[in-house]
Amino acid sequence: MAVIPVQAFLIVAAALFALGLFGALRRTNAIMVLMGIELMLNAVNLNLVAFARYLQGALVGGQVFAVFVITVAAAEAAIGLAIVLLLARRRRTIEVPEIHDLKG
Amino acid sequence: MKGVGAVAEHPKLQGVYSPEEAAQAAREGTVEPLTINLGPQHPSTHGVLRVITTLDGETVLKADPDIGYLHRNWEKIVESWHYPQIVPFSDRNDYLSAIFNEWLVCRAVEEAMGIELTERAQVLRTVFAELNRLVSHQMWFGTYAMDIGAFTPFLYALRDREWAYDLFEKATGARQLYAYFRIGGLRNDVSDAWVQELRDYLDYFEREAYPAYMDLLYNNEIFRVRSEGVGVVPKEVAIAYGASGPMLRASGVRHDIRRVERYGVYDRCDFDIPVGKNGDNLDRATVRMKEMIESIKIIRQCLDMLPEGEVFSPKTPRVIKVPEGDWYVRVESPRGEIGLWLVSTGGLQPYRMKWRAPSFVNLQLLNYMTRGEKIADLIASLGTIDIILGEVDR
Amino acid sequence: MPLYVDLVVFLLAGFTFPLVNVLLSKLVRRDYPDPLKEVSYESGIVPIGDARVRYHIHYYIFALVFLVFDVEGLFLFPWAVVFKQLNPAVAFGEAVVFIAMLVVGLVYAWKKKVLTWI
Amino acid sequence: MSGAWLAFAALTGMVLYSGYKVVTSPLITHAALYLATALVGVAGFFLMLESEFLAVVQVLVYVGAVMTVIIFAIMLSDVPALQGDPQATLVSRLLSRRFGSVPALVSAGVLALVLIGYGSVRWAAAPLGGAPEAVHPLLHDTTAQGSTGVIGRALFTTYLVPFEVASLLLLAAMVGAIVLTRRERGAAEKAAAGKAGAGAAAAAPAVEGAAEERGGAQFWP
Amino acid sequence: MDEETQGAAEGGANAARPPEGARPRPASGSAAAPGTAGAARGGAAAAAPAAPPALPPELQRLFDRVKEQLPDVERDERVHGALGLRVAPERAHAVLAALRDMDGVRCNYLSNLAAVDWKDAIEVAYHLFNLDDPSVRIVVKVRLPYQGDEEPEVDSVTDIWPTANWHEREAYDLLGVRFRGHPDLRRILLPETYQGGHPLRKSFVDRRPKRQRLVRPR
Amino acid sequence: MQPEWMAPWLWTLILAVVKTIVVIAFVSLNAAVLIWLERKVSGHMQNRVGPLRVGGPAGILQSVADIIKLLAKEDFVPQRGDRWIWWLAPSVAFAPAFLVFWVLPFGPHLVVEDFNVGLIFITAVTSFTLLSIFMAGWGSNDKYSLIGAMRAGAQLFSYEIPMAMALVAVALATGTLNLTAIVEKQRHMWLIVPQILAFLVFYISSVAELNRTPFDLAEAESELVAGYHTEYSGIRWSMFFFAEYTNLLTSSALAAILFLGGWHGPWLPGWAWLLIKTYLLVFVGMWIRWTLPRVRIDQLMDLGWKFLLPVSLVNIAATGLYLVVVR
Amino acid sequence: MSLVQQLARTAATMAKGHLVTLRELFRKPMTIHYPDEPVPHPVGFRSIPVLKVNEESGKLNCTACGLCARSCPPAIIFVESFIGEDGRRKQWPAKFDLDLSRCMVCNLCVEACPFDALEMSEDAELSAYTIEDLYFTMDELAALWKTSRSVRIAGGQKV
Repeated sequence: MAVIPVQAFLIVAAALFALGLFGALRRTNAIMVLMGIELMLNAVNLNLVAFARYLQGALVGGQVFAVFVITVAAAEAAIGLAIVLLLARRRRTIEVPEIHDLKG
Repeated sequence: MKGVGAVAEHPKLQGVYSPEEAAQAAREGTVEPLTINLGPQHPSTHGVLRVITTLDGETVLKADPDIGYLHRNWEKIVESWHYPQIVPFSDRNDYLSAIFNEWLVCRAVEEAMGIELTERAQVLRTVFAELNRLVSHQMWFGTYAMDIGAFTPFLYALRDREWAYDLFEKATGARQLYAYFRIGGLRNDVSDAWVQELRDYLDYFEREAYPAYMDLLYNNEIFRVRSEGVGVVPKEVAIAYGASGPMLRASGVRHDIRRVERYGVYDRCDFDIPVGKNGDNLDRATVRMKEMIESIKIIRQCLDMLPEGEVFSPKTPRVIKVPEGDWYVRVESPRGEIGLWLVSTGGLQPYRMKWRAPSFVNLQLLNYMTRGEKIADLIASLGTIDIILGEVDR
Repeated sequence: MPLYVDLVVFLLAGFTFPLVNVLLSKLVRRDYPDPLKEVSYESGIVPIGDARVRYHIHYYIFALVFLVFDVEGLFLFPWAVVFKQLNPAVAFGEAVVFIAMLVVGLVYAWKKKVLTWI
Repeated sequence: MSGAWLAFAALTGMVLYSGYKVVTSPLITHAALYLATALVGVAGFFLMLESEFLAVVQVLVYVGAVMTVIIFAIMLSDVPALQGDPQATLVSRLLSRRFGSVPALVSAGVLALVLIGYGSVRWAAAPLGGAPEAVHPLLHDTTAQGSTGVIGRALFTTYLVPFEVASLLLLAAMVGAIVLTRRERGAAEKAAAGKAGAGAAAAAPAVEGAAEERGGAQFWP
Repeated sequence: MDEETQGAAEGGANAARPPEGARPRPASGSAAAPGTAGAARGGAAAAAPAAPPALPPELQRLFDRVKEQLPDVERDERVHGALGLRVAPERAHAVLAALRDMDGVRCNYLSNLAAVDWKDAIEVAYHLFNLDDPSVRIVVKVRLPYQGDEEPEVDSVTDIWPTANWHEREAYDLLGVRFRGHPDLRRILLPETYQGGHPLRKSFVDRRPKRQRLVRPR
Repeated sequence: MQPEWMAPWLWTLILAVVKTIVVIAFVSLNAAVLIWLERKVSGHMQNRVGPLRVGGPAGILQSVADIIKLLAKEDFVPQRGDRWIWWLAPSVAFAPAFLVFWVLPFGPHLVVEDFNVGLIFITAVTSFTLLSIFMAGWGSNDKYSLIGAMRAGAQLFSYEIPMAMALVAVALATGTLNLTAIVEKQRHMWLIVPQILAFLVFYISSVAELNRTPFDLAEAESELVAGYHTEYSGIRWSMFFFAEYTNLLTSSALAAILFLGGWHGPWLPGWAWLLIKTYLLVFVGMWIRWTLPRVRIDQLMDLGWKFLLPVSLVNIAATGLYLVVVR
Repeated sequence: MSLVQQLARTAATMAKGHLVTLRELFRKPMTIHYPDEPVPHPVGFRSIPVLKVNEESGKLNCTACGLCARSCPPAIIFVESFIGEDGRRKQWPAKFDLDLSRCMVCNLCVEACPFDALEMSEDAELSAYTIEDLYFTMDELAALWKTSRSVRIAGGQKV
C-alpha cells in the first residue's frame, strides 16, 4: 500500500475550508451561508481525523474531537435553521444583507 | 332566540375562511394555506366529486365540494316522460340502492292516484328494500374501510354482496338497476325457492360475514382511533343542516321515515332504530352496522308474514294519469331521506319533479365536519357521509 | 487499510442500476409525447397555483427533535459497545445522566405540545 | 499510481467539485444535494483514514439528519426567494464585488496562509497501514470493534466531561429550536382545539360537549 | 344517558309503534284530491275553487294554530298529504322563521326546498317537518312573478336552516331564482361558466348541437 | 484462488464485480418473488386468487410480465418539476437499499464485507431513502408528491429514533456492532427472548420506515393518490417499487439476524435458516399490510414519539441495569 | 382505562383481525375465471330486448304496432311497418332498430308488447369497440333471439 502523506489530506481540507468560507461569505441566502459553514466544519473534521491518524499519539483525541464537532455542527444546524425559518416567516426574506437585527 | 336558531349563528356555520380571511391569516403567518383539488379523478371521492380543499399543513381549513360532474338534469328529462317510464330511470339516481328510488316514484304516483297495493306486493317491496339496504350498507362498509386504508374488508364486502346480488338477479333480472317495481305492484313474483335462498343468505351473513366484519375492522383499535371523535356533527347541527338517515341518527336523533310515514309493512315489523350519541364517524359506522342487523330482522319478519296472492294490483288503471295537485313523498333509503316532490297538472307526464337526494343534503355537512381536522379525516368523513354521486348530481 | 473496493463498486452499481434500466426501457418502448401528459397530476384538472409553497412549519419541529436524538445515537452506540469493558456501574451512570438530559428535552417538547401533531 | 492514490484522487475530485458547486449553484436545492455529495466524500476520506465509525456517523448525522433538516428548511421557506438568480453567469458573479471577488480573495488568502503554514512544517513520514497497536495501547483491538471501541473508551474515560457537556448542548439546542419554531397557535389549530370558541356561548350545550369529546381522541395516552 | 333512555326521552312518539301521529294511509289521504285539471294550469293562486277540500282534522288543527298567529298566510289546496300554505314573497322569511319557532309547530327540519316554473311565475316551495312530531308537515309556497328572462328574488332562508344553502343554489342554478342574503349564490350543478340560462324553466331551449344518431355503416 | 498473472487490484475488482452481479441477481429475483408473493398472499387473504395466467399454475411469471410491461411503458416527465432531481431520485432510492447488502451476512462467511460497524452502517445508509423521497417530491412539483414527501420525512424522522434506540439495546446486549458477531452471540439464546421489547420496537419501526400499511401515509392512496411517486411512471416508478421490496427484504433479514438468531438452526444450512426466517418475517409484514387500516398522521407521530421512543429508552435502561446487576 | 389494559385490548383486537385474514388465506377463493368459465345467469336475467321468431312460420311475431317504441323511455326503438306494393301498411315490420348504446334494460317494451313479439335476451356479452356497433337491426335482433336464451317476464308471474 502506497503512502499518502498527511499533507495531501490537509491540502484537501484546506481547499474545502476555503470553499466553505467562500460560500459563507459570498452567499446572501442564509441557508446557503449555513451550508458554507457546514463545509468548513467538515474541513476541520477532516483535518482532525487526518492528524489523529498520522500523529498517532493524538489518535483518539482527534477522533473524539471530530465526534464533538459533528455534535456542534448538528446543534448549530438546528438552531441556525430554526432562526432562518423564523426570519423567513416573519420577515419574508432570508437574504442576509436585509436582516439588520436579530430581534424577533 | 333558542333552539336551532342559535346553532345557525355558530361561528363554525358561517362561511369558513373567505379568501380575504385566508390572505390575512397568511400575511400574519398563522396559517400557510395550500389549495389542493381532491377529485374529480381521485381514488377516494366515490365517483366524480371534486373537493377544493384548503390545507394548513395537514389540517383542513376549508373543504368546498364542487359537484355536478355527473349532472344530467334528471328533473328536466322526466318532465317529458310518462310516469311508468320514470321508474326505471330513477334507478340511476342512487345506483347502489336502486330499489328505494323505484319505490319512491311508485309510491308518489300510487299515493296521488289512490292505488292500493296487494298485500304480497307490499311485503315483497319491504323485503327487497331491506335487502337492498343491507347490500348498500355492506358496500359502505367496504368503501369506508378503503377510505381509512384497509383494502381487505372491501373485498369481503363485495364477496358477501355478490350472493345478495345473485338473489336480486334471480328475482328481478338485474343486479344493480332493477327496474322491478311497477306503479301498482311488482313486475313479477318470486318463487318459494327464492325465499328459501334468501333465508340462507341471511343466516350466512349473520353467522359468518358479519362477525368477520366486526373482527376485521369494526373492533380494530386503529379503526376506533381513526373514527372516534372525528367528523363530529352535534344533534342541533345535524337537524339544522337537514341531515337524514344514519347521518342524523348517529347524532342522536331517533328519526326514521320508516316509522314516521306509513309505507310498506314497516308498521307491522318489530325493529329498532339504532342511534348514536356524538355524531362522529364511529357513531355513523355503528349505526350502519346495527342497521344491517335490523334489516335482517325486518326481512325475516316479512318472509314469515309473506302472504300468497297477486303482486300487481288489479285495480291499477291502464293509463297512469296523476290528478292535479302536488305531493311530497319520502322514503328512508340507506343514505337517508329521499323525497320526491311531484307537481302534476293532471297529465300523463309530471309538470315538475324534484328529487330530494339525501346525499346532496348530507354532503353539505362536509365542510362543517372536517374543518380543523386532518386531510385523512376528510376522506374518512366523506366515507361516512356515504354519498352517491349519481344522486348528488342527478 | 481495509479494502473498500466492494463498497465503491456496490455504490456505483446501486446508483447506476436504475439508470441502466431506464436506458433499457428507452430502447424497448415507444413514446407518444403529448404536452398534456406532462401536466402534473392534480386529480384530473389543471393544478391551481404552484406546488412549491411554504409548507407547514410543524413538519420542521419534528426534524429538529429528530436531529438532536440522532446525535444522541451517535454517542450511545460507542457507549453500548464498550459498556462491558468499562466499570458497568460508572458507565451506566454516565449514560443515565446523558439520557436523562435528553429525556428532559423530550418531556419539554412533550409538554410544549410540539410532539402533538396539529 | 496505486489504488490508494486513485481513491484519494477520486474522493478529492468528488469533494472539491461538489464543494465548488455548493457555493456556486444558483438553485438552492441543487446546492443542498451537492453538499450531500461533498459530505459523503468526506466520509470516504474518513474510511481511508481508518476511522470507520466516524465515516458512518458522518453519513448518519450529516446526510441522514442535517441534510434533511436543511432540505426541510428549504421546503418550508418561501420558495421564490430561494431560487436565486439563474440569469447571472458565473463569471459575472465572480467579478461582482459583493457576490464574488471579495469573498474569493478572502478565501484565497486564507487558503494561501494555511498552505504556507503547512509548507513551513517538517512532517514526520507516518505511513498508512502500519501496526497501530504498537504505538498506542488503547488501539489494541480485541473485540472487532475497530474505531468504535476506541472512541467509546476514550469518550467515557478521558473525555467524560465534554461528553456530558455535549448532552447539555443537545438539550439546549432542542429547547432553543422548540422555543424558536413554536409559533402562536394558528387559526386552524384554534378551530380544531377550541371548537367551542368565542361565539359558542350562544350555541346549544350539545355543541360544546361534542367539541370536548373531539379533542380527546389520541392514539396513545 | 344510554341509547335506550335517550331514545325514549327524545324519540317520543316516533319510537312508539304503531306511530300515533303518522300519516294516514294513502287512500284516505288522496281521497280529497279532485282539482280541476287544465283550469288551474296557471297555478294554485289563479284557481279559486268554490269549496276548498276539507283538511284532515289534525292538519286542520295545525292550520288553525298557524292562522291564528300568522293571519296573512293562506291555504294552498293543491298540496296533498300536508298543510299547504301560501305567503307573499316579502313575508316569506318572517313566516318561515315564525313557523320554526312557533309553539306547537316548531318546524325544525327543512326537508326540501324546491321551485317550479309556472311560466308567468316561479313558485318556491319549502317542505317543513318537525322531527319530534310527525303530524306537523307544512308546505309553504311563495309565488314570484316574472317575465321573460328575469330572475325573481326572494329572501334566503339560510339563516333559518343552513341546509337551505345548497337547495337555494340549486334553485338558482336550474330555475334562476335569486335568493337575497344567500352567502354564496353560485351555480352548483352546472359549471359556473354556463351561459345557457336556467334549464328547468319551461322556456329553456337546449342550444347545444344535437347528438348525431349513431348508425352502423353497412 | 487468484491466478498468478493477475494484478491484485484487478483480481479485487473482478471479485467485487462478481459479488455485485450476484447481489443484483439476488435482489432482482427477490423483488420478483416478493411482488408475486404479495399479490398472491393479498389475493388469497381477500378471497381472490391473485395472479394466475402468466407462467404455469400459479402465475409465477407474473412479475416477469410486469417487468416487461413496465419496461415498455411510456415515461412521462413532469413539465414544471426539477428535471435533474426528478431524474436522479430513483437511483438515490435504490442505491441505499442495495448498499445494505455490503454488510448483510447470510452465513458465518457468507458476507461481502464483515464491517465492524455494520449496525450503524445500515442505519446510516437507509437514511438516504429520505433524501430520495424528498428528491422525488421536489422534482415532481406536484402537490400530492410534496405532501407525501413531507409526510414521509416526518414519518421517517419519527421512527428512525426508536429504531436506533432498539439497535442500541442490541449493541448493549451483545457488546458489538458487527452483525456476524451479533449472530454468533445468539448461538445459545435468540436475542428476541431478552430483547422482546427491542424487537417489537424495531419491527414496528421498520414497518413504518418501509411505508407499508398501517403506516403507509407517504403514499396513502385514498388521500394522496400515490404520494411522492405520483408523477413517476413506467420503469422509473418500478425502481421505487424495487427499492421498496429490497428494503422489505433487508429489514426482515436484519430483524432475523439481530433477534431471531440469524443462521442458527438445526439440520439445514445456515443461509437456508436465515432465508426461512427472513421470508417468514416478510410474510408477517404482508399479513399486517392486508389486515390493518391506516393510521392518521397525528396518531403515527404519537405512536413514534410518545410510545415507542419512551419504551425503547426504558428498554436501554433496563438492559443496562441488568448488565450492571449481573456483573 | 389504564395503559396496560388499553395495550392488551389493542393487541387482542388486532390479533383477532389477523386471524380473520389468516383463516381466509386457506379458504377456497370465490373467483370465477370469467372468460374461461361461464358465469351462470338465472332465468329471467335481462340483457337487451330481442325479437321473437314464430316457431311455426319462421317469421317475426312483431306487427309493427309501435307500442314498444312508445313505451321506451329513452326512445331508442325505431319501428316502421312494411308498406306493401299496394301502398298499405302490413302487419309486419320493415324496420325494427335498437340503439343498444342507450338502452336502460328496463323491460318496459316487453311489457308493452301485446303480441308476445319481444323477449329479453340473456346474452350480455355484447361489448363492441365503437358505439356504432351497438346499433342492432331487425335481423340481428332475431338472430340474437335464436342464439341466446330469452324469456318474457311481465305481469307478475313467479320467477
